Amino acid sequence: MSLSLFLSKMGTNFNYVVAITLFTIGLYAVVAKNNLIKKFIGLNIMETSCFLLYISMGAVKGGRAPIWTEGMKKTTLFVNPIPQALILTGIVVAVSTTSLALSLMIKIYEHCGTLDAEKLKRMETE
Amino acid sequence: MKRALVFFSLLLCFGIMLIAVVNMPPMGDPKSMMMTGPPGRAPIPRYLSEGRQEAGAENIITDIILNYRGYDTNGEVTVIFTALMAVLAVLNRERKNVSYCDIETSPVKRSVVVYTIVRIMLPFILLFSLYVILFGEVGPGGGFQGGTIIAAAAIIFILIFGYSQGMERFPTTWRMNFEGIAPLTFIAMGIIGLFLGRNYLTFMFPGFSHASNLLLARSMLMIIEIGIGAGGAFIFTSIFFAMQREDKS
Amino acid sequence: MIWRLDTILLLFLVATSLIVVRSKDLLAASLIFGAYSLIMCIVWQQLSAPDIALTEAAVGAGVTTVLFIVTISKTTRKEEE
Amino acid sequence: MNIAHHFPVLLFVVPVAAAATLQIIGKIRREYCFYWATAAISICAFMSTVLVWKVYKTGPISYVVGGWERWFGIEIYFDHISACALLISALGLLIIIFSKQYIEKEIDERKIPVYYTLILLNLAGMLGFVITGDLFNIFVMMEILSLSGYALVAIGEEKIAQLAAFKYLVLGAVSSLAILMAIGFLYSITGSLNMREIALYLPKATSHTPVAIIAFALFVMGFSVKAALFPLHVWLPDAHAIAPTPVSALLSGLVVKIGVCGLLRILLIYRYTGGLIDVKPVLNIISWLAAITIVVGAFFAVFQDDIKMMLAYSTVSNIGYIFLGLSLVQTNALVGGINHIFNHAIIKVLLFMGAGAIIHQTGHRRLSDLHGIARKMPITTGCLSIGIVSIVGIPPTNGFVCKWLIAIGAMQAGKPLFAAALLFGALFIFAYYIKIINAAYFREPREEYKKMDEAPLTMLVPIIILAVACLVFGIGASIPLTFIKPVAKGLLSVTVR
Repeated sequence: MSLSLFLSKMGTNFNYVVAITLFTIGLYAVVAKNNLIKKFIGLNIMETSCFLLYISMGAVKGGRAPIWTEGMKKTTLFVNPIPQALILTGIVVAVSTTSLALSLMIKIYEHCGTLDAEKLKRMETE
Repeated sequence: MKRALVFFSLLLCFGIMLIAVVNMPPMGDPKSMMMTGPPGRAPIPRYLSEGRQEAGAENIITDIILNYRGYDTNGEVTVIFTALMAVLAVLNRERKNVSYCDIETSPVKRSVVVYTIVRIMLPFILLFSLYVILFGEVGPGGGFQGGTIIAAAAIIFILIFGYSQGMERFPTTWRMNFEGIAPLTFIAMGIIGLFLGRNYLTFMFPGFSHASNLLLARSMLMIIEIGIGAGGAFIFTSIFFAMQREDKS
Repeated sequence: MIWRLDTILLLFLVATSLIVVRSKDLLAASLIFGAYSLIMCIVWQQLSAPDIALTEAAVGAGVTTVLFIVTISKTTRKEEE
Repeated sequence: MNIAHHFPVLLFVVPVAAAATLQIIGKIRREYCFYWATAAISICAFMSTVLVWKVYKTGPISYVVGGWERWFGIEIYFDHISACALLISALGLLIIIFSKQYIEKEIDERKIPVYYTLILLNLAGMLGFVITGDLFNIFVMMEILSLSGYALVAIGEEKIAQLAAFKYLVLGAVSSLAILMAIGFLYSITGSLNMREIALYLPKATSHTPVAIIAFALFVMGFSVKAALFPLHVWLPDAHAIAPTPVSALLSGLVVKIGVCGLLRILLIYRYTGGLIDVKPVLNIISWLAAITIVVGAFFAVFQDDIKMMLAYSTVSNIGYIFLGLSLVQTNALVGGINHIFNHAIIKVLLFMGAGAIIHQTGHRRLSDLHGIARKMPITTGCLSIGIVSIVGIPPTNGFVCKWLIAIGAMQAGKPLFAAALLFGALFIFAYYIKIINAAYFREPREEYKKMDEAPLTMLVPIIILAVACLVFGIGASIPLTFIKPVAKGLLSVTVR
């Protein structure tokens, strides 16, 4: 594939490119940051980026939101509703994971007095 | 060394994903495989054209999450219930008469402006959340969103008026009964189909006219929405309580 | 026209996420994360997904941020190096 | 109402309903929680027995939720892989019975209803996972079971348990995201979420081949975190060793296998040897990683003194066997690998329960503190020894069959190096389990064990049942093989390019 074709495809799929950029930024926070809360903010960024990918996947140029109102015909162009329905579930899963992780952090801080991954690792080996 | 390794692996990850997304079908194409699908088996055209008539709600997303793919949503409400139970396994439930709170002992004085504004706003927030729940079938919104807004209102109330007031209004023993209500409503509505000779989570039954069937389906969807809303509200309030008033025994 | 607004919003998303990752103050990071969620919510509204936008506004910008702030108030605000 | 027709969906609904009402039951009386959970899982065990019998007689059962066709709604597809449901509900029942007396000693009294709720939800998630035919539903079920799994690790309140749970959570959440992303990729190129439909349309999406390959890589990565393949196994030893023993048995015996089951589902979509894309390079990498996993897991297990830590590392090693069997693309190896899912679940639950019973009675978990335990707890130690014999793979037990098949498969595939790794792992396993037998039988009992008793009945009964199962499935090895052969045939069937 030639470079110009690659770039033009990146242009049409710009939302997807942004989504994976956010995914990488979030992954950076998860992998490289030491603070556990920061890690989890990074994980939330990753999750929302994944949702952005889904919603962009379902988008249609000039499409309307998939809700029937007065004056709509069968030929009206709608966006794809399935990714939206899936992401509703995804958001719930994300907030559930976050709440569990945060309560674990409260407990860890109570026991260890720090939320720094390096220090915690040292404590664990001692 | 470690930084270089992290940088390199992130770059690799980005590159691989870039190849994937560039090769994906072009965005915004109304004729893509997702939208048109294989003839006769494509879900999207059917959902869009028939959803209102056979699933019972004007909002097609509500149709999908509660009817066509209702089993997924059954799993989803189980996930939030699991989240609450997980939080309670890590932290204990808050205990009555244990004074352990930040705001009541905080040196900052409570501002009259905030107090008054919250008092005026709260009924409207609750009204809005009820609107979101009940009109989830005809407009954007639905049980879970409305439930979250109710929980947010409860959290604001607790933050501004203090925990002892919050505990009085939402006592633990009372909340406990309703936390599992979301999966239970779902299951109760789903089981009805079994007794009438249809599969789980069916809302259309034989022996009724189409109009009455539609009415029945709409009311059942409404009950499920209310159940999910109530369940979500109780669960998030309980998570907030457990995280704030953690009982150190 | 409207697709250009989307582009600006998406670049804004990347910028806010970078600020969140770089910020040393955890409270600031979680508040900016709330802003990030709100921008994400507008992007989704632009992509004709009002249901998801509403959910993200209530959950991502609302409840998640509150939970983060509760955790920070229970633990520590500064990120140690 | 023909209730038997609805069994596939009730398999998920019954435990969820029981879990949602358990808080109220626990408020009435705390002891009722145990009976309520036991009743729910017994019903599940009964239903899955009936379903497995039906599958054996007439082939896969398809149940569409809501009565929509499978491409509009969600399909529950009970096939030969779903026969795991019987394994899950039966072992789950035994684990619940085992935990009755164990858990009351170990955790805070107020957490007991929460504990049973989480166990039920975990089992519900697993049952839902193995029976579903929908790709996104897999993600939802996986979240139910992994969220409850993280919490169950941390239920014990020690500092180290919370750290282990957190490590598990971060890795698990990232892997779930990888799977979510891969599902999105597959959906975007096929336009369907039903797994059978995707398998049908994937070969036609020729213009998007790279997307399909990267989706496969993401799936493999995600599921190998859940199943603890070599570079991603770091969470497993801590989490499995530190959790309360019934939870360790649940996680090590069943939850880890769910990752493997998920991978099997994905392999069924992509097929092994044909179809749109060639997944052989990825499979080759997996088989190398699996060989490393076998050796590394066994190597670390030898140097552990903590009995549960040793069992946890042994799980890592055994996951290596399963992955080796799956990735060799060879009939015997495949049959052996899938058989090992089944057998390792039984053996590992038995071993953890035996270790748990000993820890419950003595209060010690180091091998050096358990000298001469066999004289005081003969039945428990005897059953534990049966488990040890079968995990090493000595003929009359069930561990022998699958290891033999995998080794034969590796030789037939022309890769004797893997067979050597397998043998090496088996030798190490022998070395570390001999340590347990030595400590239990051939040492003088310590003073403090003089007036100690056999484990209580609720612990003893599950252990004995499992020990008998080990022998039965060793002698009658053909019983599970009737289910495994069709799966292997389906995976290896060559579709035309």
